[in-house]
Amino acid sequence: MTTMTMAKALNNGLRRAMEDDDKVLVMGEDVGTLGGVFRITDGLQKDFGDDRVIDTPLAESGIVGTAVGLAMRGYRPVVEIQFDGFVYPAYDQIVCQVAKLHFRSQGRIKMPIVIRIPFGGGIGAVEHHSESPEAQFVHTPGLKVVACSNPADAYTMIQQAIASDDPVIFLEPKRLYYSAKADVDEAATPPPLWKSQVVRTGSDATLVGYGPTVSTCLDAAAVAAEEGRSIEVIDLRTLSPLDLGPVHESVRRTGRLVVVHEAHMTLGMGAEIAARVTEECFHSLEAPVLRVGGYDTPYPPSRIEEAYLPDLDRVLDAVDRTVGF
Amino acid sequence: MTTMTMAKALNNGLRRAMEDDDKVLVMGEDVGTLGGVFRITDGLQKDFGDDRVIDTPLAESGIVGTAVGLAMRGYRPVVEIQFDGFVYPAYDQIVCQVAKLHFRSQGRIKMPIVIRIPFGGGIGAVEHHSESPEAQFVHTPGLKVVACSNPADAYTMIQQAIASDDPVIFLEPKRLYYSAKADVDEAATPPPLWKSQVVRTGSDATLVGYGPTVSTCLDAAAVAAEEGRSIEVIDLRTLSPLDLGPVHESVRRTGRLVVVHEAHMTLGMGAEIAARVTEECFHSLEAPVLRVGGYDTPYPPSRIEEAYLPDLDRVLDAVDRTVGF
Amino acid sequence: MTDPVFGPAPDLDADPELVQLLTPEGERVHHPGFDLEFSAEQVRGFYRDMTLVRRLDIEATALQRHGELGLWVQSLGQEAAQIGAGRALLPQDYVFPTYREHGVAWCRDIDPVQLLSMYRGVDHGGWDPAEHNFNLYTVVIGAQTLHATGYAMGVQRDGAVGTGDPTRDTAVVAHFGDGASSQGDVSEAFVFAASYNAPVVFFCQNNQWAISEPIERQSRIPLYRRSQGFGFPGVRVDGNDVLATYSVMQAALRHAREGQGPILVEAFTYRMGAHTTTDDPTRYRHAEEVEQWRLKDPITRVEAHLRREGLADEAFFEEVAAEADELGERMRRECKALPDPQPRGIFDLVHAEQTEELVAQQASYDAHVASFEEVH
Amino acid sequence: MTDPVFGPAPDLDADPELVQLLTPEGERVHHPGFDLEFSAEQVRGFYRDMTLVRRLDIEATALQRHGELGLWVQSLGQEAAQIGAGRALLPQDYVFPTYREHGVAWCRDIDPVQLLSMYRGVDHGGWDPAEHNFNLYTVVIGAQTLHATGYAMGVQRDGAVGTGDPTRDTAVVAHFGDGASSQGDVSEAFVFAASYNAPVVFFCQNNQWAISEPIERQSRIPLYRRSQGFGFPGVRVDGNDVLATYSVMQAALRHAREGQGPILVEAFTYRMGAHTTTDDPTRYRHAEEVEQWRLKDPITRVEAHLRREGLADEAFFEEVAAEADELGERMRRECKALPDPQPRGIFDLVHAEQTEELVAQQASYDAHVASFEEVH
Ligand SMILES: Cc1ncc(C[n+]2csc(CCOP(=O)(O)OP(=O)(O)O)c2C)c(N)n1
Ligand SMILES: Cc1ncc(C[n+]2csc(CCOP(=O)(O)OP(=O)(O)O)c2C)c(N)n1
Ligand SMILES: [Mg+2]
Ligand SMILES: [Mg+2]
Repeated sequence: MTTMTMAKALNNGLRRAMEDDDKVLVMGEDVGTLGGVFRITDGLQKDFGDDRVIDTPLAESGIVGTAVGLAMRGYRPVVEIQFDGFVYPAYDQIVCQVAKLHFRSQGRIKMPIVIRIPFGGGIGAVEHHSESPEAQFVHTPGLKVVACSNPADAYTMIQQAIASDDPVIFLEPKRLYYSAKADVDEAATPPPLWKSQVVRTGSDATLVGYGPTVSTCLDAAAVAAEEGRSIEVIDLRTLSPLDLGPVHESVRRTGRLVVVHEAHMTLGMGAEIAARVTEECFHSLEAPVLRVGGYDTPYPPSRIEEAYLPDLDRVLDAVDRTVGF
Repeated sequence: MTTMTMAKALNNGLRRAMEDDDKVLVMGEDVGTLGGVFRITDGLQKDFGDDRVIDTPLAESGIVGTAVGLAMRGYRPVVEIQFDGFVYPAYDQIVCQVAKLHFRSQGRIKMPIVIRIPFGGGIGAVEHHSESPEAQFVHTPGLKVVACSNPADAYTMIQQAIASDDPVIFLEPKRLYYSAKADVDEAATPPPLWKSQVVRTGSDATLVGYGPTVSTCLDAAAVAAEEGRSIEVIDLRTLSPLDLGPVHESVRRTGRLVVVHEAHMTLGMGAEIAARVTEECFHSLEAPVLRVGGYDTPYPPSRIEEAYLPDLDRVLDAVDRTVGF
Repeated sequence: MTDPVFGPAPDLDADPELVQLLTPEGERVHHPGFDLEFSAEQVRGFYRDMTLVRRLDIEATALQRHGELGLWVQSLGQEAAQIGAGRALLPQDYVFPTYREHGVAWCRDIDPVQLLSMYRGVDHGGWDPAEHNFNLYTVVIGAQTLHATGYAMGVQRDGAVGTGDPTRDTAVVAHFGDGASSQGDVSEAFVFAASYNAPVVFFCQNNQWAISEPIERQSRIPLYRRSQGFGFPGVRVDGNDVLATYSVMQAALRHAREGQGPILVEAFTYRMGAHTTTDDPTRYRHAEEVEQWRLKDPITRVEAHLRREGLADEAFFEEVAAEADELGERMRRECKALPDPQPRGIFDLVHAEQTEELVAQQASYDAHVASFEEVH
Repeated sequence: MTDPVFGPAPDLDADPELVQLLTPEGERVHHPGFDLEFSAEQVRGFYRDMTLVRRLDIEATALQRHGELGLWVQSLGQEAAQIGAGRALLPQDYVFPTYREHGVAWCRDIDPVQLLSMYRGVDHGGWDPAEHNFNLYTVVIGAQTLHATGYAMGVQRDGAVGTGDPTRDTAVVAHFGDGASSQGDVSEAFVFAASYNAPVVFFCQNNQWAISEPIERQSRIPLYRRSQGFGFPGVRVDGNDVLATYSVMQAALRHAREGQGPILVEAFTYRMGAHTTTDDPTRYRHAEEVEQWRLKDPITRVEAHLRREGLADEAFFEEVAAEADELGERMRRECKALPDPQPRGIFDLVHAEQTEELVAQQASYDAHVASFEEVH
């Protein structure tokens, strides 16, 4: 059991995956000598060589497109996209090739590619560095999409994603890289990758978050508790496939659900969860599912990003609204 | 009043827009001499010259990216993407540049670009030619997204989209290009672009569709009528901004809603509509909002596309389920 | 126009070096860089390959006209480029085709009927890529050039390049068209291949047209020079000359296998047919142009050569013709017998590891079908 | 390694033609193609520009260290490339910068404080592009090269090229970096510009690094040769030599304005600072390399030249120094005074024509703020 940051947990997880399977490659802009702009791949090139930790030219479509070819040759590339907003030049390769090759080939071609994306806002960055692109990948059949919210999950989930024979979009809440520190038991048996988890139990309402918003939800639940409200919090962990079993179970008890994410409200994850939970738990719901998300504007200049992001107040507001509905 | 195909209506609409404003340009692969693979731009280069109807190199990012520059110089480019599945190489330019320049520049830069996309399936095509990419654009703030479902709308909506100072993703249901024939009154005063429309009134349940699924909904309503069920049908027309006023009004009367689209179910338009309508009409709903969409698989080989697409049976099935809930 | 400082304006037609070993009239000519000795058997083999591939193409076109295929993409006129490139391969080489490489598929032992399934709409590609070292057809223009480059980077990591072992050293071929050369992905493939010195041969069939867009829309200089800007060699070969294409590709593949890095081969050829069976080329090109190219037909010239040099007798030509008839007959028969897929199967093909969500969707599909069957 | 057929392997360092008019020691040398006469006033002007832009940069870096900016992207060492390129412009020319073109912005009369707002996080770009013929900074690498090309196509459609009227003929400049050269968008911009013969000058500041990736990762031949593959000229200029950069850019802009089409100028320079204020270059490059380049400082050499030739007196240098101090002081003062935006304003900026949806979201935002204020 060691206390470590999420950055370190990811680094250790990558290292472990590379040790376990020499077909695992890491590739991306600045991932080698520099160790990535967030240092998630720090030291890996030194230890595994530049054939396995590949510094690439500055071209995201090229990075993902060559990863496809490497996968076809039997490798397991772990691609780093430097920032969320720079995944779009690779979008075509991701949605038309990575996502579809298994289907196209009737299962003959496997695409064990992990695309790591530091995502979300709150770090005071310039434009394109604070995006939450997950909904677009969740809408794309053939991709799997997960988001970690704490160091222990980060450590195990990255290894599980790499071990998966399916392509995984791996979302890392960049603002937690160095602020989230926790005990990580590297020897523990991890929960399965494709499961969401109840991280706080409660009976008055349910909060669902993932990645950076899990801690916001937990904070909100703690504040609500002081006001005598018992809030259940669920960390979604896997966005595609969605594991809504625990959410349904929870909503059947609480009757109230709020989904929290940084992505834009319209057609963000909250829309899908609202639609499914309403269909599944129609008679249990005491109030409509509420969504707290980024507004339907481009990400604003960083001086006002706190007003844009779902924060404690907006989550509590939604809890008030659902309880008072 | 003339009877014409949707293809002809679009062609006439484009021609009219080019006559009205000499800043309007048409550009894309094969739009000139050939008149586009669907002949939507037929004859335009002959009449307006190759400075205004621009045959481009085979590069979608290049097409949209240069359209951005042309717009900054005061032009109003109408871009043709040859098939829905080929919009993704241009995705970065669309979501990071076209969508954001107005916001980035605090309104100083206008982006009066129309991106025409023949979309949807049902034409027996090979892979990538039958996609429904709308949800991804609706999730992107800064873009407006519309879909026409009949020749009369096609004729007016394309002109209204071109006249808009905002970028518009203009979705054309390709399978209706030559199968949908109708009277078009070129002199009529059109309804506003940003409005959905009730196209059949009813009282037992509401069906919402857009583009190719409107006629499926109307067919379903007709069949249901024979069974004594009164179904209201709404043509969404504008997907972003969403105009849900008529839907709310309808659901308050019918208590039941089914949304129909070809796009994948998960995070398709149905998700957003379900979430919003449930929030707005919680106490009016007798049943959860149901969705009939493409399955969450890549688009299948064309010999089985009819099983994949929402058809009359699946829509009637959903009507049964919501009425019987 | 000549700029006083920067020199003359570019010229697409500035007579570029074009490697040719067989004239349109079937006369054997020589080229300093790329001369090979060909046995009579080899040349007859090329003739047979090209003739059968042409029949394959004609047959498929007819099948489309008869409604048996949704679409067909003709290789008519490009047989020399494809057979030359395909026959120069070693078994371990890996090929990334576009959607038109029926001749290369032929060389990789893909059954012609397997080529039909995707165009019939029963699947998105009918063969096992790993079994043939031949990827599925890629429809999104240019995307496969990056896959080829990545695959070649894998070859390097496997130490299967520059070892001198002819059964081990591996080259990868990225096929693409003149239109594709404009796509960002193709340029990025050039960048990556050059940067890592990857063993990939970029084989561009410049058939002069990208649907209705002429080559001038994509480039104002001969395409084979594109690679110069990225620091690796390019060469233009007469793509209607199977001997020249074979020779140049053999040298290019050797270059790659030896570890000398990427190379671009432009096969200068012509799309004799429509872009696809839904295209109408009379809208954008003149009949005379097609006529001019008919005189350069890749099969006619080999036949003329074989006859002129007495390398084949009438029996040979008859035999090949009979074989072609047989192939055509088999294609017609087996195409119609290609089984339609089961819709419920699509849910199983999305992932390697199936998800509960898709199982549920499959169940709802099954239930829908069942309810529907009840009614009827 | 030399391939027997395809020739020698490429070499990034194969001594390319480098246009230089001023040596690092400040000695005026001559070049046949690009020699201009410079008045003392002009050279003093360059010195002043570069000195003030350097101060601007140093000041902004310090403001970032003091927490006044979220980030700063230094132009340190690239002043000659940027001032040379910026001063060669005519008023009607239009510029598409990256995020580092502070020197060009300076030449386009963008107030230095306006450059800070985006890096402070109060907006995504602080000036009116149309007012300065200078687009906002573009962060997504390479995207702006297509915008420039499209803009140049618009210039052609306006008939503002090749007329011979010096107040009308217009060139467009697309700035980008060595790393950006790998992006598909940049290659596509080359394709479009060549295809339409658009009046665009591609100005690449090769500062040897793309964050931690050295130029070798992007290209194995000198970058200015990239354009050869696309059929238009390229030239490499000493980007630390303001006279040479000015001369070459003047010729390149003339070339474009005259209607002779696109051209690539590679300014060979060096990023003396970190990539940005969050970067730590000691992790990936040697101090000696930086030291070597320090000897080629673009400002020092102009100062040496001015002094050696007696083109400026001490008063001049003092005056510029005083001006720089004033600029620094004003930047510090005005940066802190840059007003934070109103969050509720973002809803109004999404579209030209506002939507009901966003009005509703704005109202809910207002209500939230109001409720929150009640509580406190
Ligand atoms: C990204 C993308 N854009 C557009 C298309 C539509 N399309 C199919 S083939 C083609 C022309 C290709 O021309 P070329 O590369 O010269 O190959 P050819 O068909 O001549 O063999 C186009 C535009 C596509 N398949 N993919
Ligand atoms: C599409 C995209 N990918 C990645 C980045 C992150 N990034 C910002 S600057 C940079 C390096 C750019 O290098 P170069 O083009 O040489 O310009 P320089 O910064 O040296 O001026 C990178 C990778 C980005 N901004 N956009
Ligand atoms: Mg072609
Ligand atoms: Mg650089």
